[in-house]
Amino acid sequence: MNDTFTERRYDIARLAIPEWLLKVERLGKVYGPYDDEIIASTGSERDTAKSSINGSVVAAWDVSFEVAPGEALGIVGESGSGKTTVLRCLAGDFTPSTGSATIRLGSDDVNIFDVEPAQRRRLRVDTVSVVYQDPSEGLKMNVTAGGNIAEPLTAAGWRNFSKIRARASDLLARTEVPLNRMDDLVRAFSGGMRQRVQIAKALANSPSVVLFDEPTTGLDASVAAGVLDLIRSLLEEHRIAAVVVSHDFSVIEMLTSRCLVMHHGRIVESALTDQLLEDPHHPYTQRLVAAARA
Amino acid sequence: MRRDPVLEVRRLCKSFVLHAVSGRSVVAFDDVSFSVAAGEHVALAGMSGAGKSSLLKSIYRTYRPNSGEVWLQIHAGKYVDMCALSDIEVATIRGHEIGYVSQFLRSEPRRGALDIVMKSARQRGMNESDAREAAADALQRVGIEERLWDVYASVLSGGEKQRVNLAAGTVHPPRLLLLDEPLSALDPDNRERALVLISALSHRGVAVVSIFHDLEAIRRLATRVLVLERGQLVAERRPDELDERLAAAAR
Amino acid sequence: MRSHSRNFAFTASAYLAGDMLMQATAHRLIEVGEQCLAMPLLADVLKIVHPPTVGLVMMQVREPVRRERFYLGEVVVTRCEVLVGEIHGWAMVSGENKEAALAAALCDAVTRTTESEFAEARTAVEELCRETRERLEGQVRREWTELAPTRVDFEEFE
Amino acid sequence: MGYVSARGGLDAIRAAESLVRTKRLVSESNWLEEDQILDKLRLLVDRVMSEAGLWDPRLASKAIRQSEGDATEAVHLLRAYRSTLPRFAYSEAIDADDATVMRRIVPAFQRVPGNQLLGRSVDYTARFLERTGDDDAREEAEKLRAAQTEESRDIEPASEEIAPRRLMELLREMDMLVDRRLEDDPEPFDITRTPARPPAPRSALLSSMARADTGALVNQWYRNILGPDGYLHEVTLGEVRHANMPLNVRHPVTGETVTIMQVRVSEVEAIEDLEGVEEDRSRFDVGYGLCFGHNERKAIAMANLDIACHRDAGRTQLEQSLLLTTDALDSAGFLEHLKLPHYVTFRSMIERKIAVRKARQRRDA
Amino acid sequence: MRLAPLTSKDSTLVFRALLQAFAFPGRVAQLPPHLVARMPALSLPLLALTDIETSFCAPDEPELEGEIATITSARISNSRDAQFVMHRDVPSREFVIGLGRGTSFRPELGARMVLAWNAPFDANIEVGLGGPGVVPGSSLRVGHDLVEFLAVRAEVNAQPPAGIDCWLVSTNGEVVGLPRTTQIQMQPTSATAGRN
Amino acid sequence: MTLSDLIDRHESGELLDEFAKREIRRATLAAVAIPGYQVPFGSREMPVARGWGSGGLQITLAVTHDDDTVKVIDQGDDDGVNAVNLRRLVTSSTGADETTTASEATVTQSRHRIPEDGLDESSILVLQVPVPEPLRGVERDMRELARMHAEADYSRMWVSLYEDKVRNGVITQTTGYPCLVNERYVVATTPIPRWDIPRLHDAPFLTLFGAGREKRIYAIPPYTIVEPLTFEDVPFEVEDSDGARCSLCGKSESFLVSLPNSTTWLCSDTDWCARQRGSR
Repeated sequence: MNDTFTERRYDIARLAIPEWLLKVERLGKVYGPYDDEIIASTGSERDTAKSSINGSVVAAWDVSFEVAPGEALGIVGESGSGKTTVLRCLAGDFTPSTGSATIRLGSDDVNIFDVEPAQRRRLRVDTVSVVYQDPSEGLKMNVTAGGNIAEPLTAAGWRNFSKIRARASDLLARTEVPLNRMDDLVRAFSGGMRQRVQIAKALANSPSVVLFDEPTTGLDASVAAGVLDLIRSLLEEHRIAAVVVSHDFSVIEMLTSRCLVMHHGRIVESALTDQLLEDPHHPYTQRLVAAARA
Repeated sequence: MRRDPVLEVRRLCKSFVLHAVSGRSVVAFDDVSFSVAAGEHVALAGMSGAGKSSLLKSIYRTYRPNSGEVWLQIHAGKYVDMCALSDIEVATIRGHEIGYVSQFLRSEPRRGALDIVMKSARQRGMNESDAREAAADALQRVGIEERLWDVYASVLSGGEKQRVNLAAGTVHPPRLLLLDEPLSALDPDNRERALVLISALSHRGVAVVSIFHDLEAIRRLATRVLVLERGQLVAERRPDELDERLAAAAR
Repeated sequence: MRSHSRNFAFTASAYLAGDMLMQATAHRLIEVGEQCLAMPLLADVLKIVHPPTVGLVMMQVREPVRRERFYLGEVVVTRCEVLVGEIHGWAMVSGENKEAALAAALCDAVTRTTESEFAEARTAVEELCRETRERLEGQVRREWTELAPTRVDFEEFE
Repeated sequence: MGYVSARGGLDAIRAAESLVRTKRLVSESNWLEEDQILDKLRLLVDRVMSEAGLWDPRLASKAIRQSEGDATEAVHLLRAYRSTLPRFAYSEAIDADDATVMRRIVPAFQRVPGNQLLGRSVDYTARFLERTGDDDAREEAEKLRAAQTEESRDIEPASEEIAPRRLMELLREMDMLVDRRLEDDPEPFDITRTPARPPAPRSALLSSMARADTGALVNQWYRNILGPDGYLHEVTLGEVRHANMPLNVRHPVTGETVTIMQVRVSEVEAIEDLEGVEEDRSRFDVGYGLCFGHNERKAIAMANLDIACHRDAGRTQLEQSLLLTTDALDSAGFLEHLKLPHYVTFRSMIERKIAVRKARQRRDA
Repeated sequence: MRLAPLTSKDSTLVFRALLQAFAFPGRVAQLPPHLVARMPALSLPLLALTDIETSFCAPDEPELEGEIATITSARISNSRDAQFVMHRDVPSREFVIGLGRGTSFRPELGARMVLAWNAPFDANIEVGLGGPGVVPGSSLRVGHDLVEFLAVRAEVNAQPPAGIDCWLVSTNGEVVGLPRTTQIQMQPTSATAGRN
Repeated sequence: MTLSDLIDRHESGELLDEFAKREIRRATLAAVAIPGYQVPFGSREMPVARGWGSGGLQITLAVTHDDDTVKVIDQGDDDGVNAVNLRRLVTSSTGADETTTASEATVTQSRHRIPEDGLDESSILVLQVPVPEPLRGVERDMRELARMHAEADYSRMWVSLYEDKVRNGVITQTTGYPCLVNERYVVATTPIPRWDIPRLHDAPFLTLFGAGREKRIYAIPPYTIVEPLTFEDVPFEVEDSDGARCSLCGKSESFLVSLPNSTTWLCSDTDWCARQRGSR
C-alpha cells in the first residue's frame, strides 16, 4: 500500500501554456478621495465597498488577471460587486483610478489605460470589442443591422460598398440573423435579435479581445440559450480572448473555463469554473453557488 | 522491473469547509496514495460516501485537494504535479491528456453529438479533418447512429447522452481516462459495446481509473481494485478477489 | 425714523472715480475746451497725438457668485490723445463726440500743467470738474427723491 | 418662350430701398426725434442695446427709428456698425457691488437690510390699456410737470439703500451657501473674438446670455420648465435690481482709475435649492444674471440658466443651446436667408428625387 | 525706428503675398517692393498680421521685436506661446521643437514662423515638394543652412494636423511658404544618387 | 482756431475695422495651412444678415484691395439680387473694380456655384457657407463633433452614406456634397451642386469658405486632393440633365436649371451663357 511506493523524483515537464493576450494588473476604481487606510476600510471582509471614513466608494481594487487567446475568463458576482466596473474600465467607458491593462498587439504591448483617448477608441474598432447587456449601448437603433456593422468596418477603412455588404451578411449569417432583415432598422428587432446584431458588430473587425457584459441578462430563457450558444461557438472558432461578466452561473459555466469571483470590489476567489461550482472555497462563493443551485 | 506510472497519487487529502454550517470541516478522503501504469485499469471500490468520486474529481482537479500530489506523465519520462499547476495549466492538461467520463453529460444546448466529440479530439491536438474522422469513428464504436450526429445532444435520451460522453472521453485516446459510472444508463447491447471499447483502450496503453457500480464490469475491465472505506484506502485486491459484500454495497 | 448715518459725499466717492472730467456734459466740455484754445500760447503748443476717434471699450464685470470676471458688452466711446507742450492729455468720453473728446483731452493735459501761463485754464478746468461733481451728486439726490417713496415701509420693531 | 430675364436686379434693389426710405421719411406725422425714442421708448432702447451687446442709447435710438421699430433689425444695425469700430480697451474689472440701485426687490425675505425698493415698475399695476386721447394726455403731462417743480428739497440717500448688501452675502454669513468663489482669476472669454462652443468657461456663457435675444432666453428658460428636456426647476430670487454701474478705465497717463460714464444694468441673483444626489442638500447655490439696460425678464432667465448650466455639468446639451442658439442675429438672419434664391439647390434636389425613382424601378424590375 | 505702421492697403498687399505663398508652397511670391525698400522684409509679415490680440517673439532681433510690439500692440511672449515667431538666423533644433504646435482639436494654434531665407546666396540644394498647393514635380532650392531646419520641421509636423507653418523671407522681399502640409523630399545626395 | 477745425470728419466707409481684417486674415492663413479644417474666428456682423453671405463678405473684404477686380454671383448669376447687393458693398468699401467675367476677376465671391470656367492660379474663389459642419446630420453634440474631426473619425458619415444607398438605391445628397480634403478632413462643400464638385479637385485656384453665422473659415488650396465621399464601387454622380440644352445658348455642357412645370432649361452661370451666345 502507501509504503510500497518508492518516493521518487519526476522530471518536471514543461507545458506549452498559451501566452496571455490581455493582462490586467492591480486595477482599481475609486469614487472619491482615497488612501491606504480608506482602501483598507472596504472590501469583502468589511462587507462594504463604501468607506466609513470618508464615504468614498471602492468599486474595484487590486484586480489582476490574464486571459489567453481562445480563452474565456468569467467574472461573477452580485450587482455592485465591481465586475461591471472592471469591464467598463477595460472597455474605456470608465477611467480607472489605478492599475494597468496590457494588450499584446503583435510584438508590442499597449497599456490601454495609458493611451490617448483617440488611440483607445481606435483599439475599440479593431482590437477590443464590447457586447453590452443593453444592445442600445452597442448599436444605433435608427440604423439598419447592416449599417451597424458597416460602422466598425468603415472605421477600419473599408470603402467598398459590396464588400461591406458581403462582410455584414457573413457576420449576420454567422450570428443567425435572417438576411432578409439586414436592411431593417435595429429598432424593429426583438431583444434577442438585437443582441445577435450587437455580437456580429463586435466581431466585425476580428478583434482579439471581446468583453461581454451580462450578454444574456434580460433575454427570455430560450432566446438567452441561443445567444449563449452562439457566443460559445464564436469564442471557440475565433481564438478570441474573452472576458465574460455575469451574475448568472449558468452563463459563466457555459462560456468560461476560468473564473473570478468579486465581492465588494475585490476578487475573493479565482479558480477553474468547474472547481468554483463543485468545490467553492470562499464563504461568499459558497453562498453564491448554493443560491444558484437552489 | 516496474514501468513508469502514468499517474501517481501521493498522500492526497481532501476535506470541505462548509462556511454555511459554522465552518464545519468534512473529510472526503485522507492520505491516499496509488499509481497507475500505462495499460493498467484501476477500479475504485467502496461503499457510497467512501470518497471514490471525490478522489476521481480531485485527480481531475474539479476538487482542489488540501494536500498531496497528483503526478501525471506528460511526455516520456516527464511529469507534472496537477496540484501544483495554475488554473490555466490545469485547463490545458485536461484538454490534452485526460479523458473524464461522468455519469451525466452536461450538454450545451444546440450542440450536435459529432461536434461535441470533435471538440475533444481537437483539444487533444488533432486537426479539423482528422478530428471529424476520429469523432465519427468514436460515435460508431459506441453505437450512435449517423442520423443522430447532428442532433443537439440535449435532446438525446439518457443512454445516448452517456454514449456520446464516452465517445468524447475516449476519442483520440488520452493518456489517462477517468470513468465515473459511465455505463449506468446503458441497455445491455450498448453496455457490451462500451465494455469492449474501454477494454480495447487499456490494450492500447491508456491508463484508466474507474468507478463502476457493478461487479461484472470491474471483473471484466480492471487490472487492480482499490478499496476505500470512509475516505481511507484500506485494501488493494485483484478483481477476482472482490467479495460480493463490497460489490453489493457499491451498488 | 431711518437713520442716514453716511452722508452722500461718502457714497458718491465709492462709485464716482477720478476727477469727473470725462463725465462732464459735452457742451460744457466743448465750452471749456474752446475757452482754453482761445487762450494765448495754448493753441501753439497743442499737438494732436491721436485724433478723436470713435471706438469701443469692452466692459468687464466681476460677478459676485464666484468672484469671476466676464465681459458684459461693449460701450461706444470717443478717445483722443494730445500733447500740450510736453504734457500728455488723454480722454475717453461716452458716445460719439469728437469735439468733446478733443476738449476733454486738452483739459486733461491742462490739469497737469504747472506753468503760470496756464493758471487760468487750470482754474477753468477745475471749475468744470467741481461743477460736474455737483451736477452728478445732485442728479443722484434728485433721483432718490423720486425713488424714496417707492420703498416698502415696514413697521419698525426692536 | 415663357422665360423673362431677371435682369435689372440692381434697379429693383434701388427702387425697393428708395420705397422704404421715402415711406419712412415722408409721411403725415412729425419727424421722430431721437430724444423722444430715448425717453418714451426707453425699454425698447434698453432691450436693443442689450441684445446688440453695445451700450450707446443715442445710436440705439437712431437704429430703432431706422428699423421702424423692428428690434431685431435695430440690433443688426448696431452690430454692423460696431464691426466698423476699433476696440480701444477693456474696462477695469468693475465690481457688481459698485452699482447704485434704482430698484431692488428681494422676494426671499419680507424685510432685508437696505429695504425693498419698488422703483419705476409696472409690476404692481393693473394692466389696463389707457385709451386717453393725445390732448388729454398732454394736459395731464402739464399738470404733473407743474406738480414736480413745486417739490421742495431733494433727499439724500443712505449708502445702504442705494448700494445695499446683497442677499447672497447674508446667506453666506449664515453658512447657507455652497462656496464656489474662485481662488484664481481666469481671463474672461471674449465671445466677440472667439466663437464659444462647448465646453466653454462660465465667462463665455455669461457673455452669451448677456447679449442674447430676450425672447430666446425666456423661451429657453420656459422650455426647461415645461418643455421636453426639463433641466431646471424654479428658483427663489435673491435680488432683482435695476442699477447704475460705473464704466471705469485706467487713465494711460496717470495710471488712475477714471469713471467714463454710468451704464444702467439689470441684475438678478437666483437662489437654487440644491437637491441633486451629489449636491449639498444643506446649502443653496446661486445663479447670476446681468445685462445692459432695464430688462428684468432677461436677467431673471439668465440667472436661472446660469445655475442650471452649472448643475447640468455637461450632461445634456443645455450649454450648446445657450451658447449657440440664443443670439438674435444668428437665428433671425439664418431664418431670413431662406428668402434668398435657392434654385440651384432646388434643381439638384429634384434631380435626386428622379434618381431615387429610377433606382426603385431598377430594383423592382 | 526702422519700422512704421502699415497702411490698410499695404497690410492687404503683404497679406496677399503671404496667402499666395501658403496657397502655392515653394513658389516665390513677392512682398510689396515699396515696403521692402523702406524696412526689413522679414518684419513685414508681423507688421501686417499681428495686433493687440496676438503674441509673438523675435528672439534674435530684439530691436525689431520691440518696434513691432510698439506699432501693432502685439504681446511679446516666450517662443512656446508665441503665435508668430520671427527669426533671422536659422533657429536651433531646441528652439523649433519648443514652439507651439497646437493640438488635434485646435491645430491652428500651432506657430506661424517667419524665417530669413538666404536663397540667392547659397541655394545649391534642391528639395522635392509635395502636398496641397504643389504641382507634382515641383522643387525648391535651399542653402545648406536650411537643411537641418527642414529636418526638424518634418519632426515637429510629424503628428498632423498639429504642426507649425513657415514663411521664408529673403532680404529683397521674396517669400516662400511652407505650410505644415508641405512634404519635403531631400533629393538623393551624390553618394546615393547612383542607386535604383 | 476752434476744436472743430482740428477734427477730421472723413469717414472711411470701411465695413470692417482693421483689427477685424487682421483676425480674418490670420484665420484664413491657418485655413490654407490646414486644408479642410474649420478655423474658428470672431465673425463680425456685416450690413447683410447672417445667412446672406456675412462670412464670405468678411473674407472678401479682408483679402481685397483697390487693385483687385471682383466678381460676385448668386446661383451663378451676376445679376441676382443678393449678388448685386454684395457687389456694391465690396466695390464701394474696397475700391476694387467689378467684372462679370470669371477669368478677369482676381477675387470671386459666390453663393451656391463655381463659375463654369475661367478660374485659374490667379483667382481666389470665396464661397458663402450657411452650414459649415458636414457631420451635423450624424451628430448634434458639438463636443462630439470636435472629437470626430480631431480624430478623423468619419465612420458615422460613411454609415449614413451606406444607409442612404441601401434605402434609396443611390446616394441622395443633393448639394454641398461632403468631400475629404487632402485625405484628412471631411468638409461641407457649401450648397454647390455636385456638378461643381469635380472642379474642386486639383483645382488651379484657391477656394476660401466663410461661414459668418457659425464663425468658421476653411479652405481648399490649389492642387489639393478633394474626394467626394463615396464607395469605391459606387460612382459619384453629378446632376443629370438627360441631354437637355440651354434655351438661350443651346449648350448642354453647363449646369442647367429649369423653369417650373416646363421643359425650358437655362444655364445657371449667366455670364458663361452670354459668352457662348456671343461666340456663336
